[in-house]
Amino acid sequence: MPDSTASDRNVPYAIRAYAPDQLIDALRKMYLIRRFEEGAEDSYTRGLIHGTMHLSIGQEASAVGACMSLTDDDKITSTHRGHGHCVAKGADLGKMFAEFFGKETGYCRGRGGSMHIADVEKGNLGANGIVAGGIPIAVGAALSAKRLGTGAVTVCFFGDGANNEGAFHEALNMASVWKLPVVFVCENNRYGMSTSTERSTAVKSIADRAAAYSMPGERVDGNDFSAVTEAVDAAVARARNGDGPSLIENVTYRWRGHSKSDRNRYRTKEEIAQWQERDPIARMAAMLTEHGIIDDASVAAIEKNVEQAVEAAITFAKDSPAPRVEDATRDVYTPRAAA
Amino acid sequence: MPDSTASDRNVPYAIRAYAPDQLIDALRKMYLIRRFEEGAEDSYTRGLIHGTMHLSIGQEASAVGACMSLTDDDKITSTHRGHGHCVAKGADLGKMFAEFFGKETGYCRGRGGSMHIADVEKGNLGANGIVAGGIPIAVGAALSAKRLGTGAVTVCFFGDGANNEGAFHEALNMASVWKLPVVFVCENNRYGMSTSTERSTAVKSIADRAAAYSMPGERVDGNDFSAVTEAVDAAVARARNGDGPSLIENVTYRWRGHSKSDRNRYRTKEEIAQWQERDPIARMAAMLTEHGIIDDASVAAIEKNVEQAVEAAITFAKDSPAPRVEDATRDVYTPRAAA
Amino acid sequence: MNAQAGIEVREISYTQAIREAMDIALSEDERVILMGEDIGVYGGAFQVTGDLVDKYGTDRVMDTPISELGGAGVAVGAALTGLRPIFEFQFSDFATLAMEQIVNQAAKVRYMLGGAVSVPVVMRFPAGSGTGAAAQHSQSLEAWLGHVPGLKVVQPATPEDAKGLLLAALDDPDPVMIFEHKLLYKMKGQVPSGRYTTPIGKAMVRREGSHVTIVATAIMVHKALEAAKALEDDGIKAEVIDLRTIRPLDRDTVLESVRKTGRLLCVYEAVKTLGIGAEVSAMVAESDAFDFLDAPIVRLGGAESPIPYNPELEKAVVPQVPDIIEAARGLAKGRT
Amino acid sequence: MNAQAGIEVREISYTQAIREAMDIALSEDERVILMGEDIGVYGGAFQVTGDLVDKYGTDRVMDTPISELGGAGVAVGAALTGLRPIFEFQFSDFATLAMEQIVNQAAKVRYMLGGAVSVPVVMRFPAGSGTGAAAQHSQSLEAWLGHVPGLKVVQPATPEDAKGLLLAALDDPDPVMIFEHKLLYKMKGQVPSGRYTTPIGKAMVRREGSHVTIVATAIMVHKALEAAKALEDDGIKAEVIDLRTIRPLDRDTVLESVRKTGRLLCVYEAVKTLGIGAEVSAMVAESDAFDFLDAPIVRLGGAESPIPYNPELEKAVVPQVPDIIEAARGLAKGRT
Ligand SMILES: Cc1ncc(C[n+]2csc(CCOP(=O)(O)OP(=O)(O)O)c2C)c(N)n1
Ligand SMILES: Cc1ncc(C[n+]2csc(CCOP(=O)(O)OP(=O)(O)O)c2C)c(N)n1
Ligand SMILES: [Mg+2]
Ligand SMILES: [Mg+2]
Repeated sequence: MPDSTASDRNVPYAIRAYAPDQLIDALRKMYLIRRFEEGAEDSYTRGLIHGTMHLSIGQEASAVGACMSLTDDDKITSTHRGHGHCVAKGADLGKMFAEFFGKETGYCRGRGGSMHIADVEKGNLGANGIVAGGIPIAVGAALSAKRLGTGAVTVCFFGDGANNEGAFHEALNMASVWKLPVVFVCENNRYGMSTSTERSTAVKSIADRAAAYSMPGERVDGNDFSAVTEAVDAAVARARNGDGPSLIENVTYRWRGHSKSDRNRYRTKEEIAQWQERDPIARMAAMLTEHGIIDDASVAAIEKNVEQAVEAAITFAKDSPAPRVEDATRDVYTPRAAA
Repeated sequence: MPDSTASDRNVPYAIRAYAPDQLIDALRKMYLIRRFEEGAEDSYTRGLIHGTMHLSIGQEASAVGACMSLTDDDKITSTHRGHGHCVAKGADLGKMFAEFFGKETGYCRGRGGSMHIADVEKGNLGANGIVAGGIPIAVGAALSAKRLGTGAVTVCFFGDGANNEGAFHEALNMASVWKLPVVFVCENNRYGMSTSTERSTAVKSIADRAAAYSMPGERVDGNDFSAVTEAVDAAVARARNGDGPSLIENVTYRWRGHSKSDRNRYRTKEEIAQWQERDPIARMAAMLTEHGIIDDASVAAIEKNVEQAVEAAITFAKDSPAPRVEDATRDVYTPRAAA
Repeated sequence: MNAQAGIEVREISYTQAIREAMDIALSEDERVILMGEDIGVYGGAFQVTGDLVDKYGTDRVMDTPISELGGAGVAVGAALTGLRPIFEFQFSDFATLAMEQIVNQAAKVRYMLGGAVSVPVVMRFPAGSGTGAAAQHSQSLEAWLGHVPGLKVVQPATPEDAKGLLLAALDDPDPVMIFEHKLLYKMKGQVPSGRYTTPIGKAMVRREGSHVTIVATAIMVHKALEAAKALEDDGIKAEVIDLRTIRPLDRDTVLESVRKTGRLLCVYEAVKTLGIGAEVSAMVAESDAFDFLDAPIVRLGGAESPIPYNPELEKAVVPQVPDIIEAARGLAKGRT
Repeated sequence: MNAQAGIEVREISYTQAIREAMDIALSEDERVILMGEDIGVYGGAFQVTGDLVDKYGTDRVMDTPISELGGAGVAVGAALTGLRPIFEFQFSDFATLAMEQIVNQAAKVRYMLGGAVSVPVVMRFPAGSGTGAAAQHSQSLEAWLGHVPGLKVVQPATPEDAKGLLLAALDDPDPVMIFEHKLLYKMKGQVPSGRYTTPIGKAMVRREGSHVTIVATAIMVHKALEAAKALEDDGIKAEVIDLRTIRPLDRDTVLESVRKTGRLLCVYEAVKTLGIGAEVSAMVAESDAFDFLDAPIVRLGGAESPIPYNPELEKAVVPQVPDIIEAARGLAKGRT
């Protein structure tokens, strides 16, 4: 909620809009995402994790910034690259690691893994293994909110690659026709797997596609926490106010490969290095320091605390029981009281 | 091919671009479409036609105008409302009626019916029972033309309703990314079945969606033969020249119901009457008369000739043999010479 | 059937029965919404929703754009978050556009999330041939969904079941897919007024007999009953089972009958190969009823071809009453 | 196999065999193009296309946007007009997005147009579980396409067949769907160099035996062979048939074997209900081989659940070698 007395032009939006503890918490979440994923990567290398995983390291400002003005009643839909969204929406790291390790204590009791982590209580309707699969679902959640009058807003995350799926088109069109409370957040990290937006997407800025649905579209520096927050907060307020959907394009970059099988042949080391210089976490820490919200020592303390939290989460996950093989086909259908 | 010496601003494009015999032939085709469909309607009422049918009466300028600069090597893909496109591309009316009557002499040997009429020799790849089903196929035909260097252009017809299908989005995006020789012609007759564009489509003009694919988009009066021709010819030339796809929106109206089961509860009689005043055929005839290409007597002669052609076609179809029931499962697979 | 007191039984059509079920659901439960193409003022391509929009308004009887994938996905998302959508496909053939949301999302979300959610969505699919609508508007694709764990799939054959199964589907916390044969829409039958449910997962013996078991689905139930009547003249007593639900299959009802008759004929309109008859046959052939079989298990399914437009050809590619009579006669040979 | 002279046989992987087939096709026929997501510089999600883009360029090895419906439709349109596209789905699960173009268009256009055209498109589907990719990346959906007239559907189990069937598919004027099990990609086997084709529609007896017939598909062929070896120690001689094509089914090879052994076990990874084993079972049960059956027909298919992520659970929901041994033992009881 912007504090109008401090609306100095030189003060970034986020600093004006949020209290220091909220900002510090946001920074902490960004660190949590980073360390969580580094921990996951490490666990993968040690053979503790089965399957594949998609890391969002380098994209933390987008995840955390986009969730700043959401409550637990608000919903998000996420993607295969969804750890950041999950943490940003308030998930428990232990349950996340437990899911990675395929444990009964995981968010999906070990049935879903990285690509299906959800945290329904906190409003995270789930990652999705299908590119753009979550977009119509987000619109459905927004329809529920409107019909049931809950006042909830849905933030729908997806990648640049997803914007070429038919589901994107159909869902944005319906959201606009029905004026639903949903914010479409495209995390444009320049590639869908190996295919650059130039080679896949017939428009310069994905935000420009908003015009095809008569909704506002805005392209922002997705590694600038304040810019993300400013754009998404306005869109969330608009949605909450009954004015319908918006499309925000957060321009960002993933530092790691697409998944664990990526040989990185479609981009250069230089490009990666350039983007690493625009590290969203370092920029957030610098912004908070510059505006006197935090000092270097506290940053260090946060980092340390986050490392401990990740370690504790890994330990919890390791020590957790695996699901029983006899239960492999449980939860296909919902149990019902005998008639 | 525009005749530059006659490029008087007051002379419509079509008059400048085409020779009198071409224009007269176009007018004749428009009559053919109208009478063909009236004949089909009549046959339906008499129980000669099975199933349903979708009439394009009122939309003749779009079909004929869009095919003016095409050769038999150029392709079109059509829709459930495709009789006009088929006639415009040069089809034989007898084979069309025979198809309606389910006869072995029909374009599809009685297997396809109204919704699947095709005329492959003339470059009509077929109507389609799936809304937007032909759009990716058109892009595929354009890909063939580009790869095989045939120089052919594909005109892809579809309705306003189709523009909300995912296939529309995916296909236009690919056509643009790959710069393929295809012209997307949206026949916006204001309704997809009963649902108006206002209630289904989150953009005022469908042509505006072209911007989402970085291709030119133009909205024209689809009942004005010259306007259609001017826009489509330019797009065809652009495609043929290797400059990629375009989207043209022909604003038009269907006088009849969506199909034979329509109770017309979603629009008013007044609206229909207003559009009937903008009859594309009357306007075409008036334009040709005004510019001295044709006189009233010749118009009457054409009408008479067309009526005879339709009658002859119906007779041919009626007299044609039905397919043999034993052949019901023929043509599922392509026969091959024994190995 | 599990009905309330004070009911009245009237003759109404299959279409009216479905509409009545939706009307009851809409009036009883604010969370119920209808979604689909042209289901509002048009009343639906087959006039199933009819005038419901006049009673409940466009917020609860929602015309969607022509966007099957997105529309089905919106229904799934709405079901996940508190609504109870009934999504109508205009023709079951268009489910081909929405398999992603039906199969990857609706059917699997609960399992993938370890049981944290349910997806109470109902989808209706007008299916089958016989209307002259040719290959892209005449398919019977229920077997695809029958192959998908997480879904329940029903095929009501009578107005009574059409209403009862729809109300049961709405009571069900999981996604239920309802295939309605288009040629049944105008069929009339006795239907109780008010709320009742027909159990999902239970087949029904429509006619008892001891010489041959005919397991049929949807419109084929009626053709099988007609055939059974004719067979009686030959002294052949056919038992006709209306499968009603294809996922989960009612093994017990089928097996019990086969143990009695020793002969099984499966009749369905979908393409024979990998249609529901394949599963019924295989289920019996691997059960203890196998030992009771006195003859090969015969299937009558649709031809291995798309549905043709020409009406004579169209009839030729799906089983007809004489085909059933002939097959049953062949099976029952030596049995009577 | 129908091979040329001057061939050399080497041990290469299933992946290499497919790539070699595509390489031969690309070099021999200008009309052949590859389309798919990340098949260019990335080499494909499973590295099947590998470096082909370096040799043939991006015009012939085309990365598509993430647009399965549109991409498949472009391939269909291209096939209709002179090209011979090989379209790769990144995972077979994403075919759910493209069923419209595969089923309504590719499979039916020829028929709907009375034979005026053919659609020589080849589609490749990496399928199956075992990679820890969970429910939306592990499905076996081949039975859906096996239910669709107009398509041909193959499931190569060996590197040799992977190459031969792909070249046969390219020679075929009609749409051919190739399901490749992901766990086979790294499997090595003897593969002839140069051009040869493996006939579509022909099963192969991989091991002869007289006590029980095991009909298996894809990776289950190898599990069945392993089981057969173990069964030999019990004195049970299992005949293992690799179905190879699921549409059209090779009835003769299966029936001949069942007439000999009198016992049939079908093993497949797809969900048991309405999977290919249902059709094989039903086909046998309605044939004259029925009279040769000495025991119920047993099916081992995938569990009635989505594929779980946890590796132990993941193994538990698809048939494993011990399951096959146990089932075959049960069947062969009293036979040896
Ligand atoms: C429908 C579908 N197609 C393809 C894939 C395989 N796939 C997974 S992620 C991905 C790239 C997605 O790109 P983008 O949307 O930009 O997200 P990013 O990975 O960059 O975060 C692809 C092709 C998939 N999971 N689902
Ligand atoms: C995928 C699909 N969805 C729905 C339909 C049913 N249907 C046939 S035509 C039509 C309306 C199409 O509207 P539009 O594209 O504007 O074409 P028009 O009929 O106005 O010419 C609908 C909904 C269909 N055939 N295919
Ligand atoms: Mg991306
Ligand atoms: Mg329209």
